[in-house]
Amino acid sequence: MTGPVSTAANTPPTALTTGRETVLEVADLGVDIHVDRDWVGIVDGVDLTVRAGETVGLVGESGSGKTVTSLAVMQLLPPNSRVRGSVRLGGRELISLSEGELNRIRGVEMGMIFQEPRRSLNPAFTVGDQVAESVRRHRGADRSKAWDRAVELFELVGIPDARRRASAYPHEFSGGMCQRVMLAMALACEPSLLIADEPTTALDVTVQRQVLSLIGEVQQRLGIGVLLITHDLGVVAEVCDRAAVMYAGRIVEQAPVMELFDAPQHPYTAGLLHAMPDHVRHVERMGVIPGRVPPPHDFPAGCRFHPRCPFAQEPTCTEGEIPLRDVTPGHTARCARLGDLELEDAFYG
Amino acid sequence: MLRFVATRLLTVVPLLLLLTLVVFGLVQIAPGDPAAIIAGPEASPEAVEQIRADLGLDRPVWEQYLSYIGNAVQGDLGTSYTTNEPVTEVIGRALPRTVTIAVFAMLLAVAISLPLGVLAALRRNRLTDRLVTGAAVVALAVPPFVLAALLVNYLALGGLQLFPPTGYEPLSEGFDEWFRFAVLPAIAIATISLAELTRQARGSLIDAMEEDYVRTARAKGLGRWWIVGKHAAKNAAVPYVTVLGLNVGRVVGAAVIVEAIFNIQGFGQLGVDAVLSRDLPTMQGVVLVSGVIVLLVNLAVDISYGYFNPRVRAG
Amino acid sequence: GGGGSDESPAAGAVDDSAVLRAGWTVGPTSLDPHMATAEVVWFRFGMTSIYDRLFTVNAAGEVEGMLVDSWEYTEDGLQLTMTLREDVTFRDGTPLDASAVKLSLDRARTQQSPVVKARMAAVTAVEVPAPYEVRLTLDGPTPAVPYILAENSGFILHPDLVTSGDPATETNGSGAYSVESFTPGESLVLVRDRTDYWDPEAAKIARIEHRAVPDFQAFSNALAAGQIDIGQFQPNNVASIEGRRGLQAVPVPQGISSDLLFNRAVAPMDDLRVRQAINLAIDREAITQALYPGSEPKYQYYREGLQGHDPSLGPIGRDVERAKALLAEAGHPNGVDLGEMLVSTATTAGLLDVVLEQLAEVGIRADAVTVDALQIFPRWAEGRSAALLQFSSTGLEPGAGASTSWGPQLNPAGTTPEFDRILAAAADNRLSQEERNAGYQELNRFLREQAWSSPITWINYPWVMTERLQGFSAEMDYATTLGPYDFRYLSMQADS
Amino acid sequence: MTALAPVSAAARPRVSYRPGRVMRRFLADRVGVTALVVVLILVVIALVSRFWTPVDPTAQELLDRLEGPSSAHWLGTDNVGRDILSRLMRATWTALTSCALAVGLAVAVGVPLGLLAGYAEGFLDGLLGRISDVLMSLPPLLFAVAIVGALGPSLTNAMIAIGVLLMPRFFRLTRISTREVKNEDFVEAARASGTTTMRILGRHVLPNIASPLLIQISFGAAVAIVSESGLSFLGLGAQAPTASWGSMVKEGFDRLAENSWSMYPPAIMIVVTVLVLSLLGDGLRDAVGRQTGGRR
Amino acid sequence: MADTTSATGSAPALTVTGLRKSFPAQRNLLGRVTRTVDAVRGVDFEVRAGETLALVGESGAGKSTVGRLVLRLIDPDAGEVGVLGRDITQLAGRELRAMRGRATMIFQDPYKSLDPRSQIRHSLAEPLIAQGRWGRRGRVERLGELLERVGLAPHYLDRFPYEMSGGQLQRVAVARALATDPELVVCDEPVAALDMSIRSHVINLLRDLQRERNLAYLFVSHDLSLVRVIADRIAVMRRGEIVECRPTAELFADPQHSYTRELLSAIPAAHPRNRTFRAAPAA
Ligand SMILES: Nc1ncnc2c1ncn2[C@@H]1O[C@H](COP(=O)(O)OP(=O)(O)OP(=O)(O)O)[C@@H](O)[C@H]1O
Ligand SMILES: Nc1ncnc2c1ncn2[C@@H]1O[C@H](COP(=O)(O)OP(=O)(O)OP(=O)(O)O)[C@@H](O)[C@H]1O
Ligand SMILES: [Mg+2]
Ligand SMILES: [Mg+2]
Ligand code: NI
Repeated sequence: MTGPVSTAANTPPTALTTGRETVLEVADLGVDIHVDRDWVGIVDGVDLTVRAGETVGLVGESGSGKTVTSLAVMQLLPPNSRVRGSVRLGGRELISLSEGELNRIRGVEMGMIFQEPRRSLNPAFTVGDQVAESVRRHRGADRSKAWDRAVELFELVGIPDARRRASAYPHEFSGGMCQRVMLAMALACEPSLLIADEPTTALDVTVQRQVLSLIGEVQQRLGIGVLLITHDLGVVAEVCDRAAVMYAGRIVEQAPVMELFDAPQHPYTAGLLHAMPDHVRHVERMGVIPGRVPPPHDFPAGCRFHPRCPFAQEPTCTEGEIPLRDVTPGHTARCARLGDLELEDAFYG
Repeated sequence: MLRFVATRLLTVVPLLLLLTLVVFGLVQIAPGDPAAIIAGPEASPEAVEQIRADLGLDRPVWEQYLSYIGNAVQGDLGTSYTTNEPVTEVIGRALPRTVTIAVFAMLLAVAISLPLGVLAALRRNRLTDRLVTGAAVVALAVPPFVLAALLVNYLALGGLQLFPPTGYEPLSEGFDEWFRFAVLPAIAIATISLAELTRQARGSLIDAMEEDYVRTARAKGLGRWWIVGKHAAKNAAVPYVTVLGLNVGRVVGAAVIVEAIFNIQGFGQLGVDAVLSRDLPTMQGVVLVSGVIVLLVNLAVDISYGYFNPRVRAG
Repeated sequence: GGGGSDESPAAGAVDDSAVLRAGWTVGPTSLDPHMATAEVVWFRFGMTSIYDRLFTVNAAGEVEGMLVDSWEYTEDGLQLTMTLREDVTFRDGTPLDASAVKLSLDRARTQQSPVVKARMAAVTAVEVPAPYEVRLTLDGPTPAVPYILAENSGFILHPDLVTSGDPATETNGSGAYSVESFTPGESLVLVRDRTDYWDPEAAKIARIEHRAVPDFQAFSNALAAGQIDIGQFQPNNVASIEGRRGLQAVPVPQGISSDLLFNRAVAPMDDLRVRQAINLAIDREAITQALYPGSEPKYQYYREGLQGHDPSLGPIGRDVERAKALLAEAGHPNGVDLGEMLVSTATTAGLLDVVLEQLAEVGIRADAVTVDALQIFPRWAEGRSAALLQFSSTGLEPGAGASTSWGPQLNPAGTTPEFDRILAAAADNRLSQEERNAGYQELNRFLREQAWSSPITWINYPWVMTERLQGFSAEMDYATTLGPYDFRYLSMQADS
Repeated sequence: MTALAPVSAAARPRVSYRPGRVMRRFLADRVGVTALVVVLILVVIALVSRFWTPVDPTAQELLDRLEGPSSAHWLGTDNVGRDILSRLMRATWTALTSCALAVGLAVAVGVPLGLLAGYAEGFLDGLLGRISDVLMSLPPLLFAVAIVGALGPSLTNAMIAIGVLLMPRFFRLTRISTREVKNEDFVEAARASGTTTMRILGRHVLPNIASPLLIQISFGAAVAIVSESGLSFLGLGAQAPTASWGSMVKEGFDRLAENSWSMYPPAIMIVVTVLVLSLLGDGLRDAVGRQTGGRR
Repeated sequence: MADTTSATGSAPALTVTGLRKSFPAQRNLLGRVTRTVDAVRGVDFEVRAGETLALVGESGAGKSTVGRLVLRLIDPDAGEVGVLGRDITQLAGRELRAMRGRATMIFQDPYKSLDPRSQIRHSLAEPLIAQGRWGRRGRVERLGELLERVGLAPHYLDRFPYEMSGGQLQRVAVARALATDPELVVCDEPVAALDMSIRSHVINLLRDLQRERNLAYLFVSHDLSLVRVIADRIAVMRRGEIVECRPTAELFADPQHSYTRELLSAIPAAHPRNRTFRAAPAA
């Protein structure tokens, strides 16, 4: 096993975040899903950009629409759904493409890894086969070439004894190893964008560290953009360059990580940060956000967070559309009372 | 894999033993004196006694059981009370008829259910799907004997007379001849299995298509047919093959009635006759052999899991 | 002499190479005529074409010699001397002589067997006084022995087969046919393989295939589809098949009837009035018309035209009131439960329903228990059931028939001294035909008075066959007693 | 901070346990509701036939046998001149009661044994499991024929045979479901708070296996109807004069050439009954959601 | 090498010595066990009244197994478990049941640990019925009080689990665990299945209750940052053994065992400034 060494730790990140071309540009993305004879808006008005070499975090509680957003980017939503807005990958609009055209993009220009690596691998085929398959389909390589490439990829993602392990089945692998396989698969055709949907949620902390470091390493080496979905602000703090906070199907705040952690502008972001266990601050009590995330058919009007927000005011927060406003360049937030709130200590009941 | 097959083979042994016990027990609960049956209606009590002794029926039950098993292992299932032939011979005569028809029926069921099921799964909730699943549900409700009666009435008698209404010709008489006789019984026997397999093919394919790994495959940019044919199919095969195995028993069961209607002196008919005439050794033999066949088929199914699903190979 | 009739429906050129396919509901399970479990099954399933018998029975129910040229009883009726034909040989030229006959008869009467041994019980010794003369010693002056020797007991096997062969799987007889293939319980294929058969009138068909078709509907389907050439039909279904694809139907009044037999040993059947009430409850005319069209209601124990029939015995009409009165008199004013009524699986479809309903209308209830045809007699003999709904055959000779019909197998209650006396007086070979007839008539009246059973219908079986078949009629040997089962004189018309 | 457990586990809807929603979803399923209505109609027909039929179902008009439909006999008469419609109604009673008894027997034996085996595991579980494997490996109808052959043909024995035939289904289902429920946290929680085994079985295990059981009962009933009619067709089930669909089909089939009509009404009844029972099962299954234990 | 002494001087609520448990991992054809997993291999520790001992370690280390052994939901192969002064491994029947009123458990996933078919009322009443110490009327009253104590309105008693959020349910689970006034509560990852905004509610509740009733917690968790906040002492488990057991501050300041160090270094930072895996971004 490769240790959790982070070789890229010394590379100045600024060079990566700026100046590189935009890989993914999501604008005003909306997703409705048909449930019980009704269209329910799950996600709407989502804007996101990912540049080459950059890691963008998408963070939010369960049910906030992170997975749906990522699937919309991949155009992998279930058939009972419809998408609005625009998803441009390397400048090319994906929304209008046919399935055949998408198949030439998925796995080639963008790859994705999922939360439960074991379930996401086909139990009936060897891991090598599943990686080589991608290569064969997209690169037209013959069987043995593709296999060699798979082994090479396994070495890249740090699977020891790669040639032998390539002919093992997923159930013979641990969760962390499976996630490495998934990563190898996603990287098989050297995509420019990698979407990782809670890639480490099911893994042990030590393994999580390895996988996250690995993603970072590969990203540096290949210069790809990463959209990292997580519910864990710790992960965001560790590996992301920028992060977007999602609540009830909308992005409520988006900022470079430093700024997000130092000066959150939206009460929800602040609440989440306060709810992170902190051994210094939380000697007595931990910060809490009252209430719970509403289900999509129950999204309130106005600010969707207002029923839980200690600062909510009528009618400022309860009516109309609240736009995403700029705080500083690159930092936006969707709060009606943006700027006039003292967020520190608001969540210690 | 070899080890896997070997362990699977071994698990069948206790099942076989239990099977013989069930079969033997079945005969023990049967009232009536086998010796009197063999002796015939007009025999004297001494004659009956003599026969009882000859058959060893005066020995304790467990002794009879042990010798039954001992003989069965050597391929001796006793002697038919009615024809005085070795039961193995009687079964050997009847079995091929049923087996050829049953195999035909299963092939029919598989050959039709696979494309239909796949089609329905891929056109889920659309017209094709509704037609296929609707037809399957209805077909599932038609008992083989009703279907057989209809087939006889409309295709064999009536104006059409396409196929002979009764009888059987072995394959050795030529495929055409065999086919003419086998086709109607095979359809009657196959239909329920066909319907169930269609539903299963559809259901397991749909299930497989909803698995996470299919999403992964789509994320890799693989084409729909590739995903269906490779990723979903191999996983969907497990429940399908399971149901296929379970249907072997059903097909043999259906043969019981269908053979009576078509007057095929097959395995089912043999069983019914043996039961009706209290030909206990034959009855035992029929139940035993059919049980063994089904067990072996299920064993094959089990072993096939090893191919379709590498996880089970680990044991 | 042969009983073959030439009054065939259509006469034409005979096809000497014809194949005849016959269907039966049951097939025998071995080829050994002596080991028959049901005589008629073996008899009709080709056995008559393979072996010859000592006697035969014509349509009038009279015994005639077949291998036997002439026969006579001694004065005391205790010995029967038979003189054989001298022109009969087996296939290998071995003459069918008295020693061969003795060998077969001794086997038949001594070998442990389901039926035949018991049937031969009257014969206590077989001697060969001359090369073509056989003398049987009898245990009483019974007239039945020639009749018995007209059935399975009288089949003569090749001496080699008796001494060193296995008659269950091999055959060797003096008939014109030998076995091409045999599958127990299923089929028997016979081929004519000798031209020197002693009766030149016989064996006009080259090949006979017998097949068992147990399911009734399958049977009629097979006939309708031309898969078999001849078969005995159920009376109430013949209308459907007649006239189809060159089929003809020939009704044959066989000596077979549907009867409801009683077990007089158990209550309430031990009461004459209950038995009479049952007799009065049954509507024989309606049953016959509905389920056995073309047949005759059965009111007495011997059929018109055969020995023992008594024209003075009139019909038994249905009389619900009297039946109820009788029941009340017997102490069952609210009706009576008979208990178990056994029914054979071979009983005509619907008969049971009708009988139960008609009994129910006078207040008689019974639990029907269906039992396989092969097991029903042992079950009945156990004596626990009250009644038995079954086919019964009169038998070739009234005396022999009576002792079987009312013997322990079919009559668990046993006989009475009165019955034995009447039977013994009638069944005596020293009497003349007329004297015996009068005796059997008395037996007939006794049974009806005592209501030992409830006769229902004499079945006139329609035989359905291809129009090409010739020589089949109600006047064939055995036709009116056992059934037209001796196929030796049938022939097929050549295709025109 | 990290949380290794998948967060979405809490968000994933567990549809199978929402009683109110199950009912609502079932009622929204038009096919399932129709099937239920037809089943109820059949039950009503069966009950009514105990007291009233258009004509006495046993009354015979021997000379008017095998008639086609007429105003006196809407579905004609059978082989011995009985009213087919009335017999069909009476046969509905026969079918439903024998089906209920067979399924009842199977449930009464299979479920307790399944609970026992599932909860106890170990040797008993292995033995019972193997026995059920063997019973399942016997071709169903042939096995039923053998049991009836051993016991003697009668409707009761046919029901016993079918009950024995169905037993392994209920046994297996209960065993697997019990196993699954047994390992659920809420059962462990109940044990942790000192709840007795009997109470756990009664309050937690049974209610939680109720819906798969109900579904299986529906399918089992369909199997019972098919088997009963098959056995009656062979003459091994209902005995005269009891009216049974299977024997009525057989009677009709035997008279095919004379009267090709009388076979159809009972055949249609069988098909419809089996159809609605399996549709009902399908409907229930869909309403309850994907079930554990239903698939191997 | 595990340090089993506790910091505070109060009486031990739980003393575990030499605890062992292995599970069958593979059986042969005859059902005989051919391979076993040693889930717990000789574990000793103690938890004092009012104290929280956290059990941390990687998945499969045996943490939950220890929790279940402690309450004797499974039988240990060897070792002693002193719960409130009695060896629970020696108890049976009535005594064991009574003990289960005094030492209770909270499970990870409230959706799974509450019977989905029972109303909250029934789930909550279950331990009371099992202990049989409260009459029918007393029970009804007590249920309301319990809910109130965990911050839920009494009308929730008539709800089904699916009608409630995970956080609410976990509070119900806490109420159930406290229903019989226990002295020891085993918490098996009680907040791991909860969303971060809810998690702190439950943690706060647990801490309040502990202070109120001087409860002893055996707190099983993966989450080291959380454990750092709430535990008095931490026992690090690895492959069935406790490799290190020390007061929280000490352990974080000066981890002795290499595995502990590995574990600590894998905790993601709470702020991007303190990154350890990757270079910090520009402010
Ligand atoms: N196929 C679907 N049909 C109906 N609703 C759906 C579907 N997929 C997602 N949803 C709903 O959309 C909302 C957002 O779901 P999504 O999976 O994107 O959340 P998430 O942020 O990824 O949460 P988690 O952290 O649990 O993964 C949820 O309320 C979910 O119930
Ligand atoms: N009932 C059981 N049967 C067989 N093996 C078991 C059983 N329970 C636990 N194990 C095994 O014992 C070991 C320890 O399991 P345990 O659940 O205690 O770990 P854990 O530390 O709680 O892990 P996690 O963090 O994943 O909950 C594991 O290898 C597990 O597979
Ligand atoms: Mg998600
Ligand atoms: Mg655990
Ligand atoms: Ni707000």
